[in-house]
Amino acid sequence: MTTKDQSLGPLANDGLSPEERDLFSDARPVPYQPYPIEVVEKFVNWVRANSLFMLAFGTGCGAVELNPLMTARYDAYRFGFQPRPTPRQASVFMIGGYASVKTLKRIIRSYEQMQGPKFVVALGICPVNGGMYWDSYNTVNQFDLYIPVDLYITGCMPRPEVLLAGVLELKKKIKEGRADGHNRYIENLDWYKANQKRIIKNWDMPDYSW
Amino acid sequence: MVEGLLAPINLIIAALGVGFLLPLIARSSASIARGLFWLTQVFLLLISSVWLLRLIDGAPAVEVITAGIQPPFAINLYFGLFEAFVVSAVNLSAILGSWYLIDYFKSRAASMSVYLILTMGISGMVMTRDLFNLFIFIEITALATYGLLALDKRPASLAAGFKYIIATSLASTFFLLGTMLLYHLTGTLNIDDMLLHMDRITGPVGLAAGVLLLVGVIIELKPYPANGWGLDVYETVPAGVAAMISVGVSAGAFFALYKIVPLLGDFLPVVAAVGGATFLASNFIGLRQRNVRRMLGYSSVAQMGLMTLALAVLYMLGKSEYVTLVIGGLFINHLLAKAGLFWLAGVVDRPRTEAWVGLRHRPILLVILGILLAALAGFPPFPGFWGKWELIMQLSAGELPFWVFVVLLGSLLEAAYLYRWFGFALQDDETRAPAVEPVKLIPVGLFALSLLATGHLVADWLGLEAPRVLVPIYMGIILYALDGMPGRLKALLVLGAFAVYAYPVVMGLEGLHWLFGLILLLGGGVIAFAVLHRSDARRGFYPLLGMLLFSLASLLEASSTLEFFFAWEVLTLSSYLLISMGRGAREHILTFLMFSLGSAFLILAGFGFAYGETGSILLADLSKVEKSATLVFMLLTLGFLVKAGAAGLHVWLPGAYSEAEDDFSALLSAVVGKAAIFGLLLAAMHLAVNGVGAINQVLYVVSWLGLISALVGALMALFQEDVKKLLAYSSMGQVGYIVTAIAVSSQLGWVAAGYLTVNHLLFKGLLFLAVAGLVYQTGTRLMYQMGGLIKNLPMTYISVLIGIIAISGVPPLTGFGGKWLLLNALFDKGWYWQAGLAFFASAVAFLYLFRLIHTVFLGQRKQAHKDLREASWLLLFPQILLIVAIMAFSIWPKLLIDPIASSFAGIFPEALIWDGTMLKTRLGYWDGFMVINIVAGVFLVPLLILLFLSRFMQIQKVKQFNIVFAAERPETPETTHYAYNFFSFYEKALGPLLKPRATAFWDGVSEWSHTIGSTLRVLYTGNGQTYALYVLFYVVMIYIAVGGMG
Amino acid sequence: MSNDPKSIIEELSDHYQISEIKEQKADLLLLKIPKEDAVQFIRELRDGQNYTHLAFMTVIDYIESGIFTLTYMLHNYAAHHNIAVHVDIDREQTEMESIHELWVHAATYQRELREMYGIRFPGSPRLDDDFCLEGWDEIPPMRREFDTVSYSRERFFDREGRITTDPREHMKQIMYPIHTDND
Amino acid sequence: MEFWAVKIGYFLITLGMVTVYGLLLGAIIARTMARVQGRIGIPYWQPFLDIIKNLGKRTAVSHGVMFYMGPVFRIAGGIGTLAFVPVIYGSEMFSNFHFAGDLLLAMYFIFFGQLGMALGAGESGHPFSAIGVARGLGQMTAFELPFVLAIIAVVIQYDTLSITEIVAAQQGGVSNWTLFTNPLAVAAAMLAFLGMSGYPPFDVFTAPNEIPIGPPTEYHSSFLALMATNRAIFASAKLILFMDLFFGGATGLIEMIIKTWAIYMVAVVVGASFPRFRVDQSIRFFLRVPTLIGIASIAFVQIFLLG
Repeated sequence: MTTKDQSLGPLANDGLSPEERDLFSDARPVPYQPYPIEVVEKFVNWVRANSLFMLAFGTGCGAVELNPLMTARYDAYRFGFQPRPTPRQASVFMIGGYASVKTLKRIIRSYEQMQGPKFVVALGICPVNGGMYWDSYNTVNQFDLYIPVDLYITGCMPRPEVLLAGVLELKKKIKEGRADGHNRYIENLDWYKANQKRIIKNWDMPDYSW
Repeated sequence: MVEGLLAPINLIIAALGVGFLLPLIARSSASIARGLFWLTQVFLLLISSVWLLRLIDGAPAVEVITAGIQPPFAINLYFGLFEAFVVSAVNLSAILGSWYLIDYFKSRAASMSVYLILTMGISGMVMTRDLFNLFIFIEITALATYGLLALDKRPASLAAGFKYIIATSLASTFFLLGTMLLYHLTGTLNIDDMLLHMDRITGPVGLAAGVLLLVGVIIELKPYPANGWGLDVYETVPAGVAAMISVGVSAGAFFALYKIVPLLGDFLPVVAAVGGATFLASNFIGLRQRNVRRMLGYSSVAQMGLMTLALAVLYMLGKSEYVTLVIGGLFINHLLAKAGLFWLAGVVDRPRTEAWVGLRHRPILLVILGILLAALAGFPPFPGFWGKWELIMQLSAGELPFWVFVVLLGSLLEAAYLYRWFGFALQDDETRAPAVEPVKLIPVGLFALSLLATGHLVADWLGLEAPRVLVPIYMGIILYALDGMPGRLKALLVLGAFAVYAYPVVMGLEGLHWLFGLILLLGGGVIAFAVLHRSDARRGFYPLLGMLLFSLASLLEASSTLEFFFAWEVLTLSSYLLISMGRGAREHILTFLMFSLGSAFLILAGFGFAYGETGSILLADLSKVEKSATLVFMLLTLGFLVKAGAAGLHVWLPGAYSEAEDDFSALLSAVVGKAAIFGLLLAAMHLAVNGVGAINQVLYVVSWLGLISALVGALMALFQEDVKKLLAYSSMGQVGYIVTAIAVSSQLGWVAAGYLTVNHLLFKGLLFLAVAGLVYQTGTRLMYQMGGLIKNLPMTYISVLIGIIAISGVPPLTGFGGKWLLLNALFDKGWYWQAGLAFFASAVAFLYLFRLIHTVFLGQRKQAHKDLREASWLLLFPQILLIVAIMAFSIWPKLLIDPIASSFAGIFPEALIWDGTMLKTRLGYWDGFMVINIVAGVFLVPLLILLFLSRFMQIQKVKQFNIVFAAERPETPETTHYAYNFFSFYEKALGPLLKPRATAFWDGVSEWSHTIGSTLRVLYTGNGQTYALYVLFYVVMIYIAVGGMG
Repeated sequence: MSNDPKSIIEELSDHYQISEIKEQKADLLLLKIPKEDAVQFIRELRDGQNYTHLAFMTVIDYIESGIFTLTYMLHNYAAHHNIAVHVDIDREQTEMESIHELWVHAATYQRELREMYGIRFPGSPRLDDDFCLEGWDEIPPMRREFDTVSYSRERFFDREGRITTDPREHMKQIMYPIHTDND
Repeated sequence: MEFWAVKIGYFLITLGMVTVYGLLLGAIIARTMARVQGRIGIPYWQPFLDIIKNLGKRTAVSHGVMFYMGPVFRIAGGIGTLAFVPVIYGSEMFSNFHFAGDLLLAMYFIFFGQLGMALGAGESGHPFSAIGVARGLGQMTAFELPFVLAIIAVVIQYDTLSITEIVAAQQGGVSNWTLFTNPLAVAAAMLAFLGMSGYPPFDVFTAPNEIPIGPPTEYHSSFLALMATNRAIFASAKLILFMDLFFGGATGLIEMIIKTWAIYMVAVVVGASFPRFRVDQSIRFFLRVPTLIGIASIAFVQIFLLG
């Protein structure tokens, strides 16, 4: 089942000093294929949609709108949506509003450390076009240049109801098998990496943070 | 003509004549004088030794009365076996001593003659049977000594000589007065005649006479506190002279005492007290000494005190037939060792003990020093060992526990300062190795060899099968002779010889001995195999290893307490020396030795009291002890508990186990430590099973002690950063369980003890060997400097993994069986509280075990360890054997439990029932075979499921740095590896419970001992007049003491 | 020693060239001091006058006058009084004596000022380490000559279709038309 | 052979049942907690979906052999513990492999999974895993003491180490339960149970915000699924052990479900009402009052029950 495309060779990891290079893995990720049996794939997609583990990483000011989602008023647990403290176990990455260059670096690391299939939801107007920070020296304007986004929820800030609607929309997308950000990222890894490295000047981590 | 020349009287005449002629001849030709001096000495030695041989062959003793006139106007000599022996020894020391004085005598012809006269005086003191003659010879000796001191012409010598002459003059005055009074009472001066008229020596006059006579001689022996005058001497004169004073003069004086003791029947307790006080006080003061010669001086005085004590006590008890063995042994031991040490002090010529560092790099010198010190400290096989053994036996038999205590305490103190000195000599500092002319070592070496030879002779004479008992020693000597060979060859030789020797030994044993034969010998052999991994020569290691392994065999073969104790002491000595080879062991070896000796002495006392009751030294006859069974059992148990590292008595253990060389640590913890368990079981088997006296209460206390050790060991192990220290504390804890199991004293308990012992051997050998490989590869013992080594040392990792599962008691490996048996035994006995504590201790043990494996093998690997290789296969091979054993015993516990149960068969009612593979007790049941199968099943099925699922996942192998690190990248492995102070919160939680109380207590004991030493020394003002006054006071005190008795 | 801030300043005026004294609020006094005397003066306030706390330090960019005005905000706990010490430094020769020896935490402020304005404080610990920015290689972003809009356009690529409005006008027209009357 | 086939078959049934029950119990507890907070909470099938979702993950990373085997050790520990505890008294089907060993075996086997998990987490190289393990193990030693004391009291009381016999001795009415015959032991054991179940105030070893859920912080995908399954099995096994020792065991499935749920609720209710202890505080807590109660329970048995 695991078809590893090694034609492109391992990653260069040239942001690291030579001594540091063998501390990190330099393997190149490969996209996964759907399950050979379609029913299984559909079933699993349904399950994935109903078991959304969100990475609890407040990347921007919008993260403050995520907390009410878990309270009695909105109770996102009903929809199988729950926070998870480590990227390893999470499947949904909520980008909480604007992303500064410095945060973007951490977002990339965390995103790459999540295990596929994984989904990205960007909330607020800032990830879309920079929002009120459009002219900042420090805030990215088009978030999807760096990370594949499955769903944008716009607004400054979007209220929890909107977020909830977004979650439901995401579930629909997953069920239909259209949330393919994970594979898109890996298939276009070089493009994404070039974009990322253009703005992140001190790239002192491996090219792909396993 | 020849016969005439050889007449004993010539010992006096020749020395005297040449002595007076020498100064004259020296004026004309110094070289002729020197030639004559040597010739005379040789002649003296010749006479005495020829006579010694003749007397040994059974020739009658010679009585010499000169000039046909009766004493006191002529000389009356008696030359029997003892006399010949002592005179020969003195002459030998004199001639060998003058070897060291060649340069000294070149400029001092007069000294040569005084030296001769001194020898003559001593011979006279030994030989004469006439009190007045004795007085004369005492005077001659004293004057000659003074002469030697005065001719040295240095202010210090002069001052010392002055004090000396004042005191000895006083002494001889008293002696003369006493002689007069006795003559008045008995009308004779001959000791033998006086003995015939003992009945006349009565009343106040008789008393005064006795006291004066006694005091006269005793003062010569420098009793504490009236001995301040005698000690400067050792420091100031050349080593050869000091040796002569220490050995020769004291020998003469002591022989004089020996002669007059029969006259002093009533005063014997006082004499004993004088000896005992001197022995103890001098050794206390010796602790404070940093000057080698002064220290040796105190040791001399102490030895004289011990001999005085022994002599008096043996006469008191009417056991004069043991005088030969006890006094003879102690005497020859003292003579050879002390003379040798003084000479050595002269050869090395470093006044301070601290300055002796670097001797390690002069192997011959070190070996000689080692032999002499071992002899002096009473280690086997030297004559002092036999003497002390018999002395303790007789003291115990005579129901004199106080004196037993004094003798043992004094000996312990003496060993403390002697071995502190040796510790300096063992220090590794090549730049400070002394330069010594080999020729100078001949006499010392000769004495060292004589000590070995006499040791053998005494053993032979005692009727022991000397070659068998002494086999560890001979192995040591033989291997030492072969020490030039390549390391691995020597290792193979040791192992081969051991295998050949041990196989029939094990085959010939049965019961408990057989079980421990397997544990100690088979286990020892397997673990000792690991020494092969080092290819360097390891000078000195293999002889000592041979000695150690063979002494284990001897321990098992021992049928009498004497043989047992002999082997035990050899084991102690060889482990001490082996530990001292560790690089950082210096600080810990003295503690190790002190506790080991303390333990040995407790055992000795125990054996002594057993002998006292039954009159037998057979081990089997220990079970006949009834009246003093509690005492004997307590002493033996305490002794063995010290070696088992029970809480409070464990302070020696961590240092010794961790600082010994890495492969030896395994042997030390896994095998040598088990000797104590063997001893405990032996003692319990013979004494505790009957439950006489208060033994059950003792066992109850022991059960708590064992578990407290288990808990303390586990808690201390939590906080160690040093991987070997962790294992050392772990050993302490695990042995604690064994001790408790023994204390349960039922079939379940002892089977548990045997099971735990075997298991501890397996897993601790495994862990120590694995750690040895680890330390060897990484070059560090600190766990936080390691990490992530599983990929580099996978086999070692598996060893440690199996080891910790076996230790922690997690099913299905062997550890659980031990815990199950132990807890069942405790429940069965009704010791519920102990069971709770045992549980808790084993849970705490789980913590340090995880830390061991985590911080070393898991977590982040340091960049420096990137290219480390797996440990040598020679080191892994014994580990594999041990793993195989653990696995086999895990699958078939019956393999292990059946033999253990059979070795205790018939002692207790059966409490273990086999039902197929199921083991049942009154309370519970356990089917080890089934458990391991079930566990294998529940482990393998999920594993297969996971492997299947893995086919549908792309599992990427990543490095340890590919972690979620709060979205950051880890900085360096050092900062990412959580290892240092791993259980700091536990320390915080338990707080004051974890203070090192035992260490503080023993530090206190050491401190107090030194303080006592200082306090006792306050009396020494250095002022001659004060010393003279002390002598007078002393006489008065003795008079009062004796009068009070009368 | 008087607790009254004014008398303190008067007292210190004998030794220091204090100018532009202004009592902003009851508990805040502004003053200016020449660059050379500044650290000595602050030390005097700290040790002699009980202004033991450095609340913050910051800088104002007067690009028109070609100066940076450093502000040290000192606080007196006993009197609950603040003194803001202004120090003018040249915008081109941006160097100032460090006060990290007076307050350890000043080093952090100085790192920030170094990063955001390019002011150097020789001797201040870890001065050149990254503070907020990582791997910044342009002119310091808070200096007023730094053109943040073109930087953003060049780097972060405006998304097509974005509309920018003046917030004030936008609010007036769309969101809150009623309020415009009362404004 | 046939004996084994039957036994294994029965055990598989028990195992499946217990797994389902354990997962459902988790959902029930979560819903109960949600109701307390005024929420509806997760659907009942959420734990199952989570496990399937994790099994359905398509990528994973492995830090090494021990990392890979850690969850296997863990689940083996859980299944093994269940295997050595009889679930329903008097039922051949639900008695598992209790005949392989007694109470001591079950108690020591609890460590098996902990050790394997700790090793796996250790190899991940994550410092938070190690910190979590250190804290967890440290706390475990502390609550082990009152637990063991309580068990000793029970063993003295019934004079046997066999779990079945302990249950048998409690049959014949509520008043025969250890809960009523030896309340001190039960008190000590239940306090220990609070620590064992990892709810507040004793949840510092998984502290999600400080050391992201501690030991399993690097685990994901199928590994996590195995661990979640084990959580259900292991928790149930422990509950069943407690039920057997202290609450009269169970003679039927319904009784078992009610009793174990009730025992679990103790930890949940306490957990819902308390903030978190630091690990040294929880160690000290367990070594004080619960230990004293444990000691008192042994004394109680020795004095009053045995005379």
